[in-house]
Amino acid sequence: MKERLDEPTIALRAAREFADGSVVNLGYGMPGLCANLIPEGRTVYFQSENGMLGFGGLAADEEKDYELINASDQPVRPLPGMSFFDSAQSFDMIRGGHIDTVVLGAYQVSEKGDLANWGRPGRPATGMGGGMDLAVGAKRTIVTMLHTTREGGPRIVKECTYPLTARGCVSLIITDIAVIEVTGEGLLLREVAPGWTVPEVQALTEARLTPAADLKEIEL
Amino acid sequence: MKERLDEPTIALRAAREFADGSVVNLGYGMPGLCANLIPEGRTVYFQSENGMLGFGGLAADEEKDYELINASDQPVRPLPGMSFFDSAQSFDMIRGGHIDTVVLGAYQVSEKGDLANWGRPGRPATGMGGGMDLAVGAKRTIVTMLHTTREGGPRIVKECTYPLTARGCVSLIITDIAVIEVTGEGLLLREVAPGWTVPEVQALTEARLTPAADLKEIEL
Amino acid sequence: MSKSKIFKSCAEAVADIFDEASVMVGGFGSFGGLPINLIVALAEQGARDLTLIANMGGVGFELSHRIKPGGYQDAGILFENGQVKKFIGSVPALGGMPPTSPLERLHREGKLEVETVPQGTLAERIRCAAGGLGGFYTPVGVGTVVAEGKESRVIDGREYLLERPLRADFALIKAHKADRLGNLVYRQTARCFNPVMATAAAVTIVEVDGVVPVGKLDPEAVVTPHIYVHRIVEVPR
Amino acid sequence: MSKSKIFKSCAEAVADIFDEASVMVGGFGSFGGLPINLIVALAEQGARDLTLIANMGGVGFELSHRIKPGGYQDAGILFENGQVKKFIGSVPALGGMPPTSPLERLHREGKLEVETVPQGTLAERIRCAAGGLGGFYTPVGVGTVVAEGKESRVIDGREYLLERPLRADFALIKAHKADRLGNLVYRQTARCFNPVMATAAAVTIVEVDGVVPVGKLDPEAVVTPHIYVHRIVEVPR
Repeated sequence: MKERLDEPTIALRAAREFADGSVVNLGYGMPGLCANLIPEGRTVYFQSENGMLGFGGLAADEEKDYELINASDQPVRPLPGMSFFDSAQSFDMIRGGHIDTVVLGAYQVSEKGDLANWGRPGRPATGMGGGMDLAVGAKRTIVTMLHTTREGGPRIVKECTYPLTARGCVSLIITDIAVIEVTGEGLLLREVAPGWTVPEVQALTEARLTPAADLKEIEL
Repeated sequence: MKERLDEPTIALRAAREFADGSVVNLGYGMPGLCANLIPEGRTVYFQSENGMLGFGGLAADEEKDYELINASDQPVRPLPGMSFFDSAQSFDMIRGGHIDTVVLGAYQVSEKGDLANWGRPGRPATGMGGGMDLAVGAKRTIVTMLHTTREGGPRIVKECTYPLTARGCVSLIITDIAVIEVTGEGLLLREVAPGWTVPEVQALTEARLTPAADLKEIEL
Repeated sequence: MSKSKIFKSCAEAVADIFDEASVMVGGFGSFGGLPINLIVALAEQGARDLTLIANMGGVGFELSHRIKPGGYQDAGILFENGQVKKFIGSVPALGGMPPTSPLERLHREGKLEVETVPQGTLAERIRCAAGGLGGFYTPVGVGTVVAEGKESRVIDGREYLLERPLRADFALIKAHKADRLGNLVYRQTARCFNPVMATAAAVTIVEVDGVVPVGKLDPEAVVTPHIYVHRIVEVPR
Repeated sequence: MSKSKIFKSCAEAVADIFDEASVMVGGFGSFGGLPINLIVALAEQGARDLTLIANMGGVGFELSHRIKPGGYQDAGILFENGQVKKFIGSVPALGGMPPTSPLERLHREGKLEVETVPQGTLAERIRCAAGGLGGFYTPVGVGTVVAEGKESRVIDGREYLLERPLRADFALIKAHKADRLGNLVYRQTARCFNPVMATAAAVTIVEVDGVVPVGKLDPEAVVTPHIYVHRIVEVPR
């Protein structure tokens, strides 16, 4: 079997998307790994839906303060210039379009950019948390996920069969084998993992992929 | 002509309505005079729609700070335990039912407690300020006003002819000759100014007044 | 001076929470901002058929050990005790670890109604109630299960859902410090849902790390003005 | 590090306000919180056909002498200059003194459109826009001229009006201190409409008494987080 990128590498690739000076929110799970992977020389202002802006990376064990946590319950480091606010103000910020980029995990993404990232069949009591608000409100939604399910089935599909988070919200999908842009004309395959070919990626993708004119290997 | 109460005396009578520990907002003009007339031994928390809670009376000349003003642009005195907030939060407080008593001026009050206190014929560009929000949101609206117009016409009327502030919002009317309660059965004349009779007050009132069983002179 | 808001114990502060009451519980996730001692007091007090409004449903003390060493206390204990008939929140149960929470188990058994609300919509519905408003249109949830049974409306070319205010009989919240009047300040991300819940309940009960004299809190930095706070319990940490 | 938000002068900070722009102006009444120097700079800059959103319409420098000794500067100067085609606010003109304001005169002459909005509804419409919402139902204005042309609706037995979000191309606001990132704190009642307007404009321009280094402002006491602020001008008082 071909080698796939591991989660920290997917997160590293995602973090390269963060523009200097931009406001970024990181979702639960793999996206959280981006916190400590900001490219050298760039300033990113992290926003967390529990009511915090401008914090640092994940805290080391000896500096953990459980009243200084991100929305995934992980203690983070304080930074000069940060601020705290309540949940209502936090979601004003989010719905109001002040988050430049959100990185979210996903169960499925459709070829139209529909996102399904919270509910699973047979777990009716799980919840969407702030994912719907973020997917609708952020200027740009990046999804990081494994390209296929544990059973090898596709996650990038024609139509989502899992409960939707939001329609048409995803801009970029970064997986363990590809980087795919969602465009008005469908899915554009921009990058493949080292050693992978277009047909190999397409074979693991239900939706049709159009290779970009400048298709390249994921640079790390 | 019979003697009428002056404005400070009307305000003094209004201030006697403030319960100990209550939250009070004072409107523009005569109601503002209540600020320095709180009955001995009672604590009142003043709220002002520009975003302040728990301030003191009007400031003396030597202590005036023009960034510490009530909604009528008058400098006030700071008090321990006060707080500042923005206009949106201030009106959450007001509409949310956290103002126990508001005292407002009026052009007209109807027998159903409708209030007209902001617009005058021929001045189309005047505005209601926060009066509508206060009249709708406060638990109790007290009106202080002169009983009659400059021309001697009634201000307590069957139907308001001036632009309305809110319908059925007034609980108590305190004028220079009477104290009148608005009830489900109409206007109850509770107190008259010293020397005034019920027919004399009724003669200056368009709406019908029902004298209270325990009608008395205004005590000052 | 009006009556003191200071209560001697959490038990005393939650004593009158009645069966079928709606109760907001502050906090966000597993840590920081949970009114843990008030939650435990409510569990001991035993009021039943509660409608619980909180961001997360919690896991309860027993299961919490599978998530964090030593475990932690959250609203899960109220589900374990069978005190809740309806939950309203954004994360009733975690999708991954632990495998099931008391909330999930009751829900599967048909003993608990669950209303799942996007987190920002939850916060805004509470603020909507606090501000005396009748409802609001939000773009969040359009085209999802959240839209089911709700009025949808296109405004300026964008689709919105009508969401309704959410208020409660009681709010149990956590703050850092209170003055004796009830002005509150919070600490870092322990702020979260606490200030907005404080404004939307008939009776707001706060657990604080410390009570300070009136005048000690910076009036520019007060987050919750005292008129929203009815009962204060000091629980030094 | 991203580009500095510090501008050398108010003139420079308002230079690109274009004809027909919508402009929010912070403050409340005659004092405290008015971005006076930005208003004067906009008057000198000369952009026309503006939609001005402010709590009060102001009286202008000349008439202000009849209200306060020495007079004061407010948004009235923009009406005097004929720069405004529409005003949206809660107090277009005072009903009593002074006899007429520039706004009133223009309105009588049919040269100015005026939309009068209850003050709390004004604040909430701005916050509604800032929060990405499509509208809200308020009980304020029912049965009055404010209800004209608006959808009315009974919710749980109470009548409400549908009010719409209000945003702007620019917000001119006044704060006490900014750090170099743009985090803002205000001073006492000079806070008023400034924080909410800061959140609802494409470009927010703030006039501050002083700029402090990043890290100097208490993160618990920041009222306007820096992402809402685009340009800062220091005007020591």
